[in-house]
Amino acid sequence: MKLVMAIIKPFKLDDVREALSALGIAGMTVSEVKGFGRQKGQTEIYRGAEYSTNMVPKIKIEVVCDDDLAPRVVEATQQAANSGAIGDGKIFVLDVGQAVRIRTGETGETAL
Amino acid sequence: MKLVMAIIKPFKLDDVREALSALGIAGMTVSEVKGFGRQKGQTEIYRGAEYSTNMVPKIKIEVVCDDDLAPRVVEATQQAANSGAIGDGKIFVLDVGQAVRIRTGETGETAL
Amino acid sequence: MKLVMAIIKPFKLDDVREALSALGIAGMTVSEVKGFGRQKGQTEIYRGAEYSTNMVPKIKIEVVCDDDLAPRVVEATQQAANSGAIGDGKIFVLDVGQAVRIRTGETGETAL
Amino acid sequence: MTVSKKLCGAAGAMAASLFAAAPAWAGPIKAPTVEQMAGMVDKGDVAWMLISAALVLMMSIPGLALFYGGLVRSKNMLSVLMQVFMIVSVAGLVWVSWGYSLAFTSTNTPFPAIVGGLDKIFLANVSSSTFAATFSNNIYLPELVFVVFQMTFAMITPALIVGAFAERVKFSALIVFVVVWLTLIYFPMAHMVWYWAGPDFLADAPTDAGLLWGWGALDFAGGTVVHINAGIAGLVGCLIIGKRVGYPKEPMPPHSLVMTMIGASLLWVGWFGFNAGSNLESNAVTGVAFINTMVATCAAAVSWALVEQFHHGKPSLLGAVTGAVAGLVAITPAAGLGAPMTSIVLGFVVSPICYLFVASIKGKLGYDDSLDVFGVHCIGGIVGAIATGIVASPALGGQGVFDYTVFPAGFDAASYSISTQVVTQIKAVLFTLVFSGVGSAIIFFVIDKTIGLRPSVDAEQEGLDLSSHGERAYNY
Amino acid sequence: MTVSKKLCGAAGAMAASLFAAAPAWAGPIKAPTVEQMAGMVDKGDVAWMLISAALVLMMSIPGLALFYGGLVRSKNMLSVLMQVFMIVSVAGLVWVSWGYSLAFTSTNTPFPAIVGGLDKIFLANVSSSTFAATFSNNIYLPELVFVVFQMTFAMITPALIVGAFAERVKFSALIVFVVVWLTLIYFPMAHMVWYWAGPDFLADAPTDAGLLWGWGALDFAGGTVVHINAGIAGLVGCLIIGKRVGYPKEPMPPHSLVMTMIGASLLWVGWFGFNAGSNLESNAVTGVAFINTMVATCAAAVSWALVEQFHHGKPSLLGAVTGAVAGLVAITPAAGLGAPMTSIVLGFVVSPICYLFVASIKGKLGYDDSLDVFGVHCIGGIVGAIATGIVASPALGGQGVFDYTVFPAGFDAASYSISTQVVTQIKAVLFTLVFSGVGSAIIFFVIDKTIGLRPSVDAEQEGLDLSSHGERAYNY
Amino acid sequence: MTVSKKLCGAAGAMAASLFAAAPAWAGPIKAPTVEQMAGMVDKGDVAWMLISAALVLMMSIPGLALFYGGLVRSKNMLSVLMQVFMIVSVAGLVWVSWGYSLAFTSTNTPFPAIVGGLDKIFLANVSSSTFAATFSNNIYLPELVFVVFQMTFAMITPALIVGAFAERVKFSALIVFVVVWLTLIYFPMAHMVWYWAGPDFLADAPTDAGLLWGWGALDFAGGTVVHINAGIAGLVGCLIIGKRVGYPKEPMPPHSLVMTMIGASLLWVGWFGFNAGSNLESNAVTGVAFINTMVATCAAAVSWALVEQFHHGKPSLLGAVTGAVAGLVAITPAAGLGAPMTSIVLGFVVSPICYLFVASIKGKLGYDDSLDVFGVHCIGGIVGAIATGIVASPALGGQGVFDYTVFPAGFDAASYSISTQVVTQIKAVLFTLVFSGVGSAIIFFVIDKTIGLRPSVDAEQEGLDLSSHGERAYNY
Ligand SMILES: Nc1ncnc2c1ncn2[C@@H]1O[C@H](COP(=O)(O)OP(=O)(O)O)[C@@H](O)[C@H]1O
Ligand SMILES: Nc1ncnc2c1ncn2[C@@H]1O[C@H](COP(=O)(O)OP(=O)(O)O)[C@@H](O)[C@H]1O
Ligand SMILES: Nc1ncnc2c1ncn2[C@@H]1O[C@H](COP(=O)(O)OP(=O)(O)O)[C@@H](O)[C@H]1O
Repeated sequence: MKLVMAIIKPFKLDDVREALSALGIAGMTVSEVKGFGRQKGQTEIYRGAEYSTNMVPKIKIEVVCDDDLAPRVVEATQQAANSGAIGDGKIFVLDVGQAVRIRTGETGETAL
Repeated sequence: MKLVMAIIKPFKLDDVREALSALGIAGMTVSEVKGFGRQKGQTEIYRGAEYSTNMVPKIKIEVVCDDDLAPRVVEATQQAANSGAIGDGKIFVLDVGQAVRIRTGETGETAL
Repeated sequence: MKLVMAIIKPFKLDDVREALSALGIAGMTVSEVKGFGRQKGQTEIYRGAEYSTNMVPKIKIEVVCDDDLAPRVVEATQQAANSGAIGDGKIFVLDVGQAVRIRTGETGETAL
Repeated sequence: MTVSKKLCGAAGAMAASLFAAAPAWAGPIKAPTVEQMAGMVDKGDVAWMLISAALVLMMSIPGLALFYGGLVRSKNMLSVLMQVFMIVSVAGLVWVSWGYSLAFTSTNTPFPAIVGGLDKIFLANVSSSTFAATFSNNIYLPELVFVVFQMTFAMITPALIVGAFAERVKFSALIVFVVVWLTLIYFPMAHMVWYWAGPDFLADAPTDAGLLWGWGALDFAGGTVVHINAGIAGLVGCLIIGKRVGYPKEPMPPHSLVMTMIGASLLWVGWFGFNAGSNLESNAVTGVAFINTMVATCAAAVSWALVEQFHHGKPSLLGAVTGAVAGLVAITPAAGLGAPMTSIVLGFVVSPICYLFVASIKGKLGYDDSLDVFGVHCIGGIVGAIATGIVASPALGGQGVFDYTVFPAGFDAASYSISTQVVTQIKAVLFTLVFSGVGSAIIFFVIDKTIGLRPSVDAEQEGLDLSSHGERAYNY
Repeated sequence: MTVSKKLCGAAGAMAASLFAAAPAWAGPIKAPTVEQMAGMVDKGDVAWMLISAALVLMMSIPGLALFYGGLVRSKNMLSVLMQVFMIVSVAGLVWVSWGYSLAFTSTNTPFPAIVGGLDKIFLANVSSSTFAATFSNNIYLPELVFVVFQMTFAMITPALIVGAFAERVKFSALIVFVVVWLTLIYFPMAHMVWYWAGPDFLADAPTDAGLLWGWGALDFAGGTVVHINAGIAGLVGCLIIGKRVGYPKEPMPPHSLVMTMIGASLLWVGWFGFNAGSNLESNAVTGVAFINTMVATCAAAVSWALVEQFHHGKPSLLGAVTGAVAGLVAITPAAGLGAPMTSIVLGFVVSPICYLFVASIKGKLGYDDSLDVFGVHCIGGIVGAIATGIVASPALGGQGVFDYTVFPAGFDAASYSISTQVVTQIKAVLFTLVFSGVGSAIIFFVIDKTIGLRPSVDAEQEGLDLSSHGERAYNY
Repeated sequence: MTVSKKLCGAAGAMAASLFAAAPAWAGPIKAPTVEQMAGMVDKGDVAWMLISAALVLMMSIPGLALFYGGLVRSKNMLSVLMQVFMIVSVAGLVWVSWGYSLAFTSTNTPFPAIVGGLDKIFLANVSSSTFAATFSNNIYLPELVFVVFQMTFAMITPALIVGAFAERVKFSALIVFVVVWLTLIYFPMAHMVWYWAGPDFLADAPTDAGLLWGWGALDFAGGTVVHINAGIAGLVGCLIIGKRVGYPKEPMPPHSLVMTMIGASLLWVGWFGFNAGSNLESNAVTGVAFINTMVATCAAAVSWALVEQFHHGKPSLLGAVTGAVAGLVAITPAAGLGAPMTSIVLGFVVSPICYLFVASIKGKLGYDDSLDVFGVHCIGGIVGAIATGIVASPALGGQGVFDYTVFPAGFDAASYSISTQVVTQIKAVLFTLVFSGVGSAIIFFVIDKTIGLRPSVDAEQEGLDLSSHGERAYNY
């Protein structure tokens, strides 16, 4: 199994979710993160004190799927999250050794 | 070493922490996430506009442990987090190549 | 490629970021987490009810880099995040199978 | 503020007793001199009017700002707060510069029934030694007290508008709009509805009054001037500016209903200054306006919650506070004119009507009135304005109207006709809708074509807090 | 509100001078007609009472709502805000419908010392031309002003109760409870403690007063009627409803002490309307009530912080604001009767006693009074009620009591006995505890067995915001 | 509060009419007895002063607490709220214990021009039957009303200071500082600026006044005593305590500008109690102070936003609210003395000057005045104090000054000289800077060397909420 971890722009979450559902992905886990990268954040100024952070709000999506589906998950995510602008984000794929559904104790791909 | 990543219901956090402590796990990292899955969230209605999100607040636990302990960590987590209801969550296990304790620079299992 | 995941003290974030930039790391993803470990949190008391949590606010940094850079990323992080006190945190290294830049679709190390 | 004839028996009785206790004059004085007016000021009235002005300011900041701000997404929170805060500030300056003169004088103007002249521009001829009339013969307020009380109305009215196109307006364009709109729409409306010569002077100058005042339209505290006026301007604005990027597909839930609830509560508390303060005195009629405001709001909050309970099984806090605001809006024109029990009926009626607009008609017509300025303020204002014609009737326990064309003004219960009055009220509503609707549309259109009303899509998507103001609301 | 005899020298002096300035009558008039009362209204009093009513509303919303809301978990935030907001709205409607009549009439009722009749149901016979007595001879308020001021007390009292079983009550059942409880418990209590014929009428009708008023129990602003009453009802409720799921094992820290601090501050500010407003006039005694409220609160806040400092080394904000509220509760019955220095002592004493209940006894007895309604309001109210018997003593600088059985009412310093008064106070406290405790228990029990008081465990665990109201407090 | 001579035509006119309506005396009475004073109290004044006191309390809590709290990092939020809340509480107790006596008596003291004696310690000789003078002949307030109004000023002034060294002060040391500072700095300053014998007594005792009052320094509502005084103490404190760990390298953005905006709004609303309340009566001059406060604030908010627009292209909410506060500070000494149009000029001028200090000079000099107490309150106060000498001039529409050395006090337009007055104002400013600056430095120094002013670096880094108070502001 694979863990597909994508860092995307917040307003793309809905599009990605729909794209993944279309692939038959039944679940995913989402968190709010901050990204540093090429895309620079707005300069904030408080009473004249400037903070030029390069910290931008992003959404991290984690999806575990079986190995076959992984490339299509990556592709679908890449297309749905793409706005063509800097800061669109990244997708990383990691290996997952085991998966368990807590409710039933099922393991492996049936747990997803 | 293994990274055991569990997505659980928020009110189960205490139970899981106790179960893992009982196994001798000395540390873990916890974050607030949102889950999409079979469990559907409540429908929210604001001035007549309905939002049927299937986004549910969850807790993500990350524990790194040595390979031998991993199965017992998975098992203990599965039991402690189980409420028998849809949405109890998942456990994923990943391989960890290296671990370092920042304070001392120790590496490997002694770093945990 | 490797995913270097570091759990550090919040006020060390700036130092770590600078250290990694110095290595040529162009991006990273940061999230707010809570840590359980040796370091105990302050006892909170509300109207006489004590909560001795051992939950401490931490920052999780995730950096994906190519395999060669990984040891230097770990080292730089360990040094920058070190305050010598309990609770300084951990660094874990995981294997990454694939990386994609969403904007361009580039894959592998050029995607970083 | 008010109307061709007004008030009730209690006011009469009270005035009588006041004269009794004031041996300096024998009976009411027709057209008193300024020196005489100085002796016709009651410190209790001054205290009440000043605290009322402070309460109405509190309605805008932080009240309205939070009520609106809680409903937007967190990335636009500061932009809403900033818009309200700066509109208040700019409107205050415009008011003393030319607003008060345009609204509350009738000399040296070509159309004295439509708009005032410039005799009091920059508060010329207004000082601590000049006085403003109340609704009672021989009772006066220091004029600056009246100026500042009225100022707070000119502050909140344009601030109400911004809810209609929150999350997508260019800040500089908005401020320009506000200055122009106050000048061309609000000041004339205020003049037409509220300007009159005063009870000691009207008998001798029966035509010295604003147009709608002359029609006999009843508007105790500003249903037309404030709520219908702002509500229709908001609708026009949101149509011209267009929908938010992502609307209605993307979910845009309120980012903090806690702030919205604080805002609604402070609106309720402050509204007593607005409604009961509009009596300009601290007497029994003030008490009437106060209790009517209270119970109409209670009824409307309960009513909205009940509608939600029936419609989808759960009463919501947002519903309850929205209902409360609808009730406050509806009772505004009727506050000092109805009775508590008819005010409750009014409160119960207004919520389902506003709910229909907010939860159904808006969706069907597809306009994006972000915070329901039209659905709550305009519709609620219309319901209230028309109902005022009914609840003011002495036959229903209402306060009826005073006849100011005689001196001293007298209570005139016999002549009250609900149907005649309702027709007058409808006329006033239609006039306001057309005057403000068309006028506002022109102003929005011109600004859109010149400065531009809307920020770029990127700026909107990033959030106005960062893109327009370089700040972030929360850094937890 | 008040008591068989009341007030102080200053009131006398002031009254005298008022008569001097009012040439319309020669001396005080016994049993004035309504027409005469109309001339006995002071605009300063009206202004003060109206703003006091607004302040007491602000205590409830947003004050109390935030004070409580900040202390629950974020998933239940809106449920608390909604409960308070809707209780306020419903209580307002119930008050004008039958509450005022049950509390403040004594005609056509079988038990005139216990509860009023229905002569003023739906505000029949109440209008802008009727008047309510104050505590001074020949000084009156427009009756609707009195009605709305008292209304705000009927709004906040049931809202206080919800803190005891926050996070675990069914919304619909709560609203039913509030309507029944107001009718069967609050209105009779208010009648028994506050109803009397008024200073110009009592000499001729010496028994026309509520039961506890007749005993001579002192309660300046509502220690028994509001705080002990709500506090004991809360305790009974939390016992019948049971503990929160997970209590006390699961940690349930306050989700936003910032909101709690805002709430406590607005309670403090608003409480001046509650306590000083309860004098019904704007005179020197009002000033006494005001400053006593201020300094007792200061002392209690400091005192609670010191207790925490000694007990575990760190004074907390939650402690300081809880102390402030305890001080406000304790000074309530004594506000216009004590002196600043004795009020400070009262403030210093009340905090450690409440702390004991909140931080120790509650844990030992194991009941889950979520927000310490019993520990702060009931216990603080009892301390205040008993202490009132002491601090009111002229020997300690207190204001003593007026003898209203003579006309005009006179100051009666000689007859004051601390021990007698304290016994009377204890009698009143015990009466309230039993009357309200037993009555509330019956009401809770019946509702629990019929509608059911508690939501399902799942709904509770998900949080009442989503499960009962379909909303989420925060979407950052 | 005020000044060697004061007020305007309107006051005269109003006083005259009051006498007319009060047949108990023929003309003004020189040095009335206490019994006579009892007849010289107006209920409208009492109502106004009590609500003003409540408003000033609201400025501190929650106003100032939120304004400051929103600007710190969330880990220090509660510490700021706690500091303000406890300073308010402690100052209230100190005020009635010895503060009022030191500030507002002049008997039994070796330096009657510098500080009062102990004749009213623990409010001895103050009761509901004693009275305090206003600025009008033969108009009095119940003394306790005056005591509690002034108390709220003694509460907010030390609370202002904490912003200068927020996020890094030891709580216990701060409380000790406040008690000592009030005693040695604030009470003498209040005495020197505000104490005088009163209009009915001054003609016979022309030297019975505080030092600066004697100089003829004008300070309507506390520019010197409150703002310059607190501002310079803050600067001295932040220099002695040193910079925050990490300053200026680590970014320390405000954690919730929403709270800051709520705080600023409540400061604005409450400031009417501060400024217009300082007139001690509810008359036309009160209206002047009220409207001047309103428009100066509007102007300063707009002005700051414009400066930001020009300086870096984006007007910020934080800028607008900071400007508003600067405007409120600047108009404070001039509130009842200037005219609306000159107040607007003052508002426009003060913001750029404060901006310069806050956004540029602070950074260059490198001191860490966390929340800009010096840049806004001290600088704004100085601008206002000096400008008062200009705007008070009758030639510019100002209210001029009253001559209280004659009886009854008379208006004295002819003798007003802007240059003389400005020199006097500068003298008063310099005196305050030196007196408070040096005195505060000594107090800070001694406390630092004994108790220690600063928590450990670890405690600071963890955040004062947890390390000093054992609490966490937010648990979402
Ligand atoms: N090496 C990396 N490791 C982890 N996350 C990264 C890395 N590089 C970028 N990211 C994440 O991806 C986001 C987008 O990257 P950025 O360089 O801004 O634009 P782009 O995706 O167009 O190259 C960043 O905000 C960060 O969250
Ligand atoms: N494929 C997946 N990848 C990552 N997270 C998942 C996946 N499927 C489910 N989850 C997480 O597990 C949670 C529970 O899943 P759900 O389908 O609701 O119930 P159950 O665990 O009973 O099957 C989800 O809310 C989500 O956070
Ligand atoms: N086994 C583990 N798995 C995951 N995270 C861990 C583990 N042990 C510790 N951590 C994280 O590292 C942080 C620091 O650990 P702690 O034991 O407090 O101190 P130290 O790093 O000095 O050993 C913890 O707060 C937790 O977030």
